[in-house]
Amino acid sequence: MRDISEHTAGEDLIIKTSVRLMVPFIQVFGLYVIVHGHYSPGGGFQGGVILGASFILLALAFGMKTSQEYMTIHVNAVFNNLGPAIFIGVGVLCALFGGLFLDYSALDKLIPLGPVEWRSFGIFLIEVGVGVAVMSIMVLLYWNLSSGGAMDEGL
Amino acid sequence: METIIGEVVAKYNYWIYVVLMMIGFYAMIGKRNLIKKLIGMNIFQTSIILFFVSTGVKKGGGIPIVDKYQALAGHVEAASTVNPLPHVLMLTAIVVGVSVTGVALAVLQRIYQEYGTLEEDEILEKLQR
Amino acid sequence: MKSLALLATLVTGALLLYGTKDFPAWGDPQAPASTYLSPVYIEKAVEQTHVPNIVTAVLGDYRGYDTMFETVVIYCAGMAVVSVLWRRKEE
Amino acid sequence: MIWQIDLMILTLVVVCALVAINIKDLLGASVVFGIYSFLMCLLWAEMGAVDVAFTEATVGAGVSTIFFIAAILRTTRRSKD
Repeated sequence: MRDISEHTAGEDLIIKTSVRLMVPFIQVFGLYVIVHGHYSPGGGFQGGVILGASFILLALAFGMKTSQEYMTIHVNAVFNNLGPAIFIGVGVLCALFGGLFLDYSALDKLIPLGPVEWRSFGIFLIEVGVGVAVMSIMVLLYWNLSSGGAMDEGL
Repeated sequence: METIIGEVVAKYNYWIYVVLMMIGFYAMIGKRNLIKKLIGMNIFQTSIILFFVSTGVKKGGGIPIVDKYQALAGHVEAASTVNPLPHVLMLTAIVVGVSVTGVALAVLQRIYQEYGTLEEDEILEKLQR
Repeated sequence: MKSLALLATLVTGALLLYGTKDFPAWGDPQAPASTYLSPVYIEKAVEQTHVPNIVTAVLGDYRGYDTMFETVVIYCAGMAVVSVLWRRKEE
Repeated sequence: MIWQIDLMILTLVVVCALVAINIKDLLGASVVFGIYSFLMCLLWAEMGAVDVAFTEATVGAGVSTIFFIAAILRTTRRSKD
């Protein structure tokens, strides 16, 4: 039983419990939106923003330190660079296998699935790249904006 | 008379987009608070995106997700699906817009640390001293 | 100052309203924007990429350059925010 | 496309835009701007642009509002106009 005086606004039991329940489902939904973007509305941007929003929700409910336990600043920095690197890497790989830049059907020489199937799969690969980039950049923007650049405390 | 009603029914959407753009434009050049200017910029941007998306609308057209097997058999007509090209262009425009908003808010925080206010006239006063 | 801003807004709005006179009717299937390139996308996208969502197909394949540089723009925004707001922790 | 729903949402959008730029409290302005984004998302879903509507619902109404609120809490809430 805690004293009422140490009960601050950021430590509400209902908010903490509901966020703890909601965050895994939000992340699964974000992954679903990324991988199911071929058949329904969705894709890299939307899924990446939903994944980033789950970390922002953790930071809102438990404080910025807790969200940085799940995604540390170094992991975030790696993801920042990994997203555009996946995208450009797929394009360069296409060029290396004899096609044009970002012409995914050239990757058929790597694993023979058929050029049309490779175009579908190449779109999936770059959606993953976009999703990773958008997720980490949104979390980085939130950390910086809400703590004034120190990335240690704040909202 | 009937031509005027036909004109109104055909064009009222465009007129409301122009009204939204005017609201955003007035907030950008008339308001003195910098965050108000930023909200005005977002309204301006949204009205332009709205205009672009509305150029792709076809009356009676479905959403741009087609049935795979019907499309492979060649049964999809262009007139029964809305134009997907403006959607693609505006999808990137929205995400670039939120990046621009983030950078602008970061610059606003630096301005507040430096001058202690977000009002344009007070900042100009402090700059001249 | 405010009246000047209002005047500028009204003049711009009047010009744009005058410009809507030449637009095609709203929702016209024969509008110029809907007849040039997009029928090709709608009819050929599934056949060429096996992706039923045409927006994803155009975004990822036909306009891949656009999306790539858009990702680079987001990356630059993140780096810009870090470099604008960066401050060292006080020891 | 039902023109009654269309006209109603367009009116609400214009009202929300006017309120968002005229309200004195900046926190209130950003929340009203979030409502504006949701109405805009509804308008796009009604036009058949489902991908754009989804993006606006996540980016414009979700993350953008949070950025505004975070920046306002680091700076000031008051505004003179």
